Amino acid sequence: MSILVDKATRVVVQGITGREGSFHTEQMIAYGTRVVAGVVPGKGGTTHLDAPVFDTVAEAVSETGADAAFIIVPPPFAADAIMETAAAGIALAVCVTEGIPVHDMVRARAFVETTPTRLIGPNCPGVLTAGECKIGFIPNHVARPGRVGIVARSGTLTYEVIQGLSQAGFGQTTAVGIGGDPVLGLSFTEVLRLFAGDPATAAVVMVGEIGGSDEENAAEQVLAGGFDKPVVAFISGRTAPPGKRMGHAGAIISGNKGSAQSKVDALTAAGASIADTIEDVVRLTGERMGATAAR
Amino acid sequence: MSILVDKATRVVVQGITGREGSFHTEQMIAYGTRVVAGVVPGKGGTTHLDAPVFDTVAEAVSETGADAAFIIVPPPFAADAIMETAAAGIALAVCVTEGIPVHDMVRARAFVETTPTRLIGPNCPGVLTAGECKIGFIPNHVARPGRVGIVARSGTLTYEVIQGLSQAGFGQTTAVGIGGDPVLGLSFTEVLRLFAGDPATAAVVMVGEIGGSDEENAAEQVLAGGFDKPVVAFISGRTAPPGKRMGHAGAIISGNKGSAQSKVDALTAAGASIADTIEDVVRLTGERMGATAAR
Amino acid sequence: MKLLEYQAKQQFARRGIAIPAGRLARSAAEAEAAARELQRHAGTRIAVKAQVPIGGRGKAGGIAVVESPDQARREAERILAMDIRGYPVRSVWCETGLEIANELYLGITLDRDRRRLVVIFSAAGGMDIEQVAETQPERIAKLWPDPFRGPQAFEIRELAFAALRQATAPPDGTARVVGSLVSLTQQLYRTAIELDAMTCEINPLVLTAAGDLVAADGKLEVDENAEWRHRDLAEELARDAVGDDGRSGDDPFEVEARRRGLTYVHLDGHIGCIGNGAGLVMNTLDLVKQQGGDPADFLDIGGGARADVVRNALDMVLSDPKVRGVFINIFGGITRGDEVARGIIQARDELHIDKPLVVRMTGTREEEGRRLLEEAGIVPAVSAVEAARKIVELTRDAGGRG
Amino acid sequence: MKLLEYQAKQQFARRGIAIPAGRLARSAAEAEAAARELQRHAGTRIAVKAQVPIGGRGKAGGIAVVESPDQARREAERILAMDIRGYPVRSVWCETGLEIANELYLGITLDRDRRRLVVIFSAAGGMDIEQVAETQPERIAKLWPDPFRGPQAFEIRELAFAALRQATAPPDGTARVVGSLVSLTQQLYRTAIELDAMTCEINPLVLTAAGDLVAADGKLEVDENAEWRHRDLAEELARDAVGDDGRSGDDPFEVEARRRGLTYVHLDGHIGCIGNGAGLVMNTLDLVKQQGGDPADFLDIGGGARADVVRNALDMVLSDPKVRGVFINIFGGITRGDEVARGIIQARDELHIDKPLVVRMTGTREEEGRRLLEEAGIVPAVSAVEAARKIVELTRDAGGRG
Repeated sequence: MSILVDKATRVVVQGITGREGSFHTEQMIAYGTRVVAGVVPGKGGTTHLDAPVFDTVAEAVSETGADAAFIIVPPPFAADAIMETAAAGIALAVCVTEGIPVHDMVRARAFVETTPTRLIGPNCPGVLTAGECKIGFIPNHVARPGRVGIVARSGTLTYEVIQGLSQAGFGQTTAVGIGGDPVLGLSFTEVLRLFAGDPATAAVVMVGEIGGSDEENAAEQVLAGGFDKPVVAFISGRTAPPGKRMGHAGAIISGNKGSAQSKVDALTAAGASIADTIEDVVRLTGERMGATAAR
Repeated sequence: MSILVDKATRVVVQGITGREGSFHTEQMIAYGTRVVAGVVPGKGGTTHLDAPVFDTVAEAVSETGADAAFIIVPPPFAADAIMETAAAGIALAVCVTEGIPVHDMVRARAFVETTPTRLIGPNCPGVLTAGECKIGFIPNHVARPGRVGIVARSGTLTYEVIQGLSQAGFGQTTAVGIGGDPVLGLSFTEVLRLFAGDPATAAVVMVGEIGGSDEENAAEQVLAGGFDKPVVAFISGRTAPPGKRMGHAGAIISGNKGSAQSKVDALTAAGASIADTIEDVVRLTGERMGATAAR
Repeated sequence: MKLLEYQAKQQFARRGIAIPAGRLARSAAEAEAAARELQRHAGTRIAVKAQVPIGGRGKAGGIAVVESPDQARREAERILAMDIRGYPVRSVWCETGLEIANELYLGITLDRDRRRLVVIFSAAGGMDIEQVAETQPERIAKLWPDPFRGPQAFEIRELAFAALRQATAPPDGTARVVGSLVSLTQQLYRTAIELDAMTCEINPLVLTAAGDLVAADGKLEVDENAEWRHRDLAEELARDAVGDDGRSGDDPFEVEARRRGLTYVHLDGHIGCIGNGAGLVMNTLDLVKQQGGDPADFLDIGGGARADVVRNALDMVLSDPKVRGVFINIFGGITRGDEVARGIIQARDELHIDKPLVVRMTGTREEEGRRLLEEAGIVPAVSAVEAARKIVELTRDAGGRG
Repeated sequence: MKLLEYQAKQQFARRGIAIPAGRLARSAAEAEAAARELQRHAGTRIAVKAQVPIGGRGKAGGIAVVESPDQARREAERILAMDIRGYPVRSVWCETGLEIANELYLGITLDRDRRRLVVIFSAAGGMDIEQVAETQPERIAKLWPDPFRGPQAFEIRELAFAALRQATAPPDGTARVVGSLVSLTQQLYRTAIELDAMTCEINPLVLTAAGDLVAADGKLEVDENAEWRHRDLAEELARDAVGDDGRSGDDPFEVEARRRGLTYVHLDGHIGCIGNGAGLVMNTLDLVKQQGGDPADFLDIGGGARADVVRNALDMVLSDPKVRGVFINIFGGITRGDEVARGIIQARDELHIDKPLVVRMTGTREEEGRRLLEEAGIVPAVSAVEAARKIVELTRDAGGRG
């Protein structure tokens, strides 16, 4: 078992013929992901990396039964690609594009909410179920199958945590990089709920960072409410310089939320163990799982 | 029994202090309608026609339990008033305003569709359940309780039909003037479905007119599909001069629909009796109901 | 408000839509000068096009393609002397010709059934688009954008690819055409929204040999209910048309009625018809015809009309010298009987009306209204059918039929 | 892009929002002339306001209210010599004073939790608004408009009535104020949408004695991800600021980094830190501190960086003379190890770098990357902790700790 993706997931890649799109699609195929179609407007009817290319996602879905999308298109076109995916009835959209304007994402996210589509990202490393399927950038050789679920904001720290756990012998179920943008699809809250319902996942590592209050919300709404798996949390940016602020609106909205301390406090109160380093994450995961159960 | 409104309906009037709003609210109260509140932004806290006046519909609902709205505000503000009503959770909104820009109504109607609110109008005479409740302009003394349901586009023809039926001894359950604007709330289709489910209604008179294809749709989608009450239909404008047209878009969309003949044909095929005059309406209603059952 | 082609194109151009270079000419001499000026810059053929607010001018001979300023003058002279389906041609639009690769169609209008705007696109543009719609509906692609979101780029791409797949000869460089269509459609949609357009159409939408999309024609009609939002446009149109209101071809009675703010359609008969509510007035016309009379007009005083509107309406109807008598049919709802009665009495007295007036009055405040009429010596009719019979009788007596 | 007050106000005014009449002055003499000009038209007192892209200038003494041009000159001289929280004052905005009846607050910003813009309104505007938000949250009304619909008039009325009911002294003529707020809020929202604003704020929003709403201050920050949509605005700002990029007070290293298109924050330490991904770089800083070192910067080369970006980054970090060595921490995902390695080698050779470089490299194409580094004589570290320890050691040796 796992969450979000597995061996059966059928992936359509938006932007498959681009330099990055092409490279990472190859990596995904090498990992075992079933890439069934590509979408590039105007290149319908061609083939790329053995996958048929279509002009629209709707066609790709009706012709190939794709149920997940890897969206790797430039920022000016990314929000539209997300909406197209949702409108086409795709179950899971993973958008890795960095630099999408916030207002575009506010609209795209509102659009996605009117559909059953789950969105991961944007500006995220994507999702990987160890040994089964990956959509995104998580390096192919760091993960190994096991019982730890991972949900992280930062891409590179996701990799660090996976690598650290794997090297210490703690394999993973699914790793989800939700991304660090201000407006995202799935949040900690939603991914933790999915892990709660996944019998294969025995423990969860959460990698948060300063800003926003997703970590606090997840602690209060999910972890504090009978989440029965051990959680190890790492908050990055504790020594980061405070941003220079202008205007009052931000302060009126966020108050004191968003600081590293606020997140650590909320997570501690909800029963999570707080790690100070990646090494700590590995050590605490071992302690909380019990050495035998985990490996 | 009846549809849409009855003795228990609690009405809030938007625009209660205006000249027209005030006059017709008095008429409604005289008819027996329970007017429980008024809404005029900036006049919250005052009283008009013995009803408390609020700044917003939301307050009127929470303070008085209003479940229907009479909207009689000038065209530039009407679409907004309709949306406010729907957002406040009112079950039935009746908007009588004439001259609302079509684009405003396209948006307001789309907004209403996201809520459970039913909208009648705009540019309509409103709704009346004989002897119980009226919201709108239907003259107080023309209706009498009975078993005929009426649904009409034209306001004044609605009155003609009610008066004709009443004078011939055929009372009514509910009369609904859906209005003649291109973009409306309830259509013939929806009102006929309501009449189908109302045991008190034994026959229905439909008053259509040229333009659009609501009449055709109702004939095909409701009447032809096992509607088990007699229907008498009158289509006005059969001798009206054709409008001068410009551009192809309209023709591409509507094709041949919308003419009086198209409507008469569709209704005839669906089993309705077609009346050529108001006198005909009365005569055919009598024939179809059977003299005894009706009165 | 129906805009003329050149006015519609100016609105398009203001929102980034490409149009051919052009000049308006109100005389043959102006057309010659315009052609000379346009050829100086572009050196192409020139189209001389009648400016009338109605379709079908091409088939009627209202468009000429010329090679020289001299020919432009001669064709403009011919076209400016034309009357196209009732509209005298007052001006011609001279514009540079295009190197046409394909003629497409792009239009936006209201779809009453869906209660939304619909965007219509076809690769089979040009004069036969209506026939294509009827016989090959698969070649017409449609999109009903969410009214708040408007058409999204991906929706337009779906529309465009769907239509282009049905093209008999798909244009070269589909990807580029689709990309241009995305911006063009959003610009046209913005035009429609900003101007409260009931119809907003480019036909033909020309794909040039160079691969650009250019609006070779333009139709734009503004919702009359929204004219208060477009006073500046109305003023601009009036200014542009140099003293002409841009509706040059209209019936003079209808022009006058619009000036008075009345909903009036001029007809051929002898009996003036006034009522409150379009349905009732249509029925009034039907009743007059059933009784053997011929209506002179359709005049709807609308809902809630007050005395001065009624006076205005009577004055308007009687300005047509063919009218022998007037049938006023009032079923009060929002309209109140007493108000209407006051208007009728006032009009009769002040305008010294001596032609027969038949007034049918019922509904809200009918008693008060009838009493006023009776006191003033006007006998109100009881039923509409009776009233129709009476006015037909009275006007037949007054001057014999047709 | 953070706009200065006067630039924000120009954007407001362009969309119909009322602002006080004003002039920009870059010297005391210009301020005197501006005050004379403004008093000629209005005859009121004049506010002389420091133009800095940061809040709190009023409390810092950056605003003066003057009675005469002479006084304006003296105050401008004083203010133009100030440095407000690190921002030297380069210009003052002189504007006519308002007859203030009430000070309100209206702002729009992103609410991350709701993933929407939020419109914030309060009758308790002015400098203490943050304190009001904390201690009397009921006096702050909020609205989260649907992103496609935007704020509807009725929603703004609900917001306004809710806030005004909480006002200690509700303004006179509530109905008129609410009516004005509806248009003002829609104009401000349009400003926010059209300019991709992360923050768009009027505080105080002055209700004048005459009953008008006027934007007495303005803050506007444009999303950096959307700058490509606002090239014209960026150009206008540059033009307006006469050779100054409007971010006058910024750290010169940060200005240079922005010019180079790098995500860079300048810090006080000695160890240059470069990584791919904000989380990883933050963690890199944490690791350096845990090992007893002091980071000189935060530099994120982002996802998918190619060799030239890495070279650019190294050059940037080393331009700070305090830097004694650089820690490059790469965990390849979208970023590829071989690309980064090529960039490092190229930079070392071309820039003749002789300070210590510690490179931690793992992830996508790590083997290819490590091989390249080894071949070039750079030994990559295995773990991030080890690498941090090593750079701290090497830089301590290089010059002793600060």
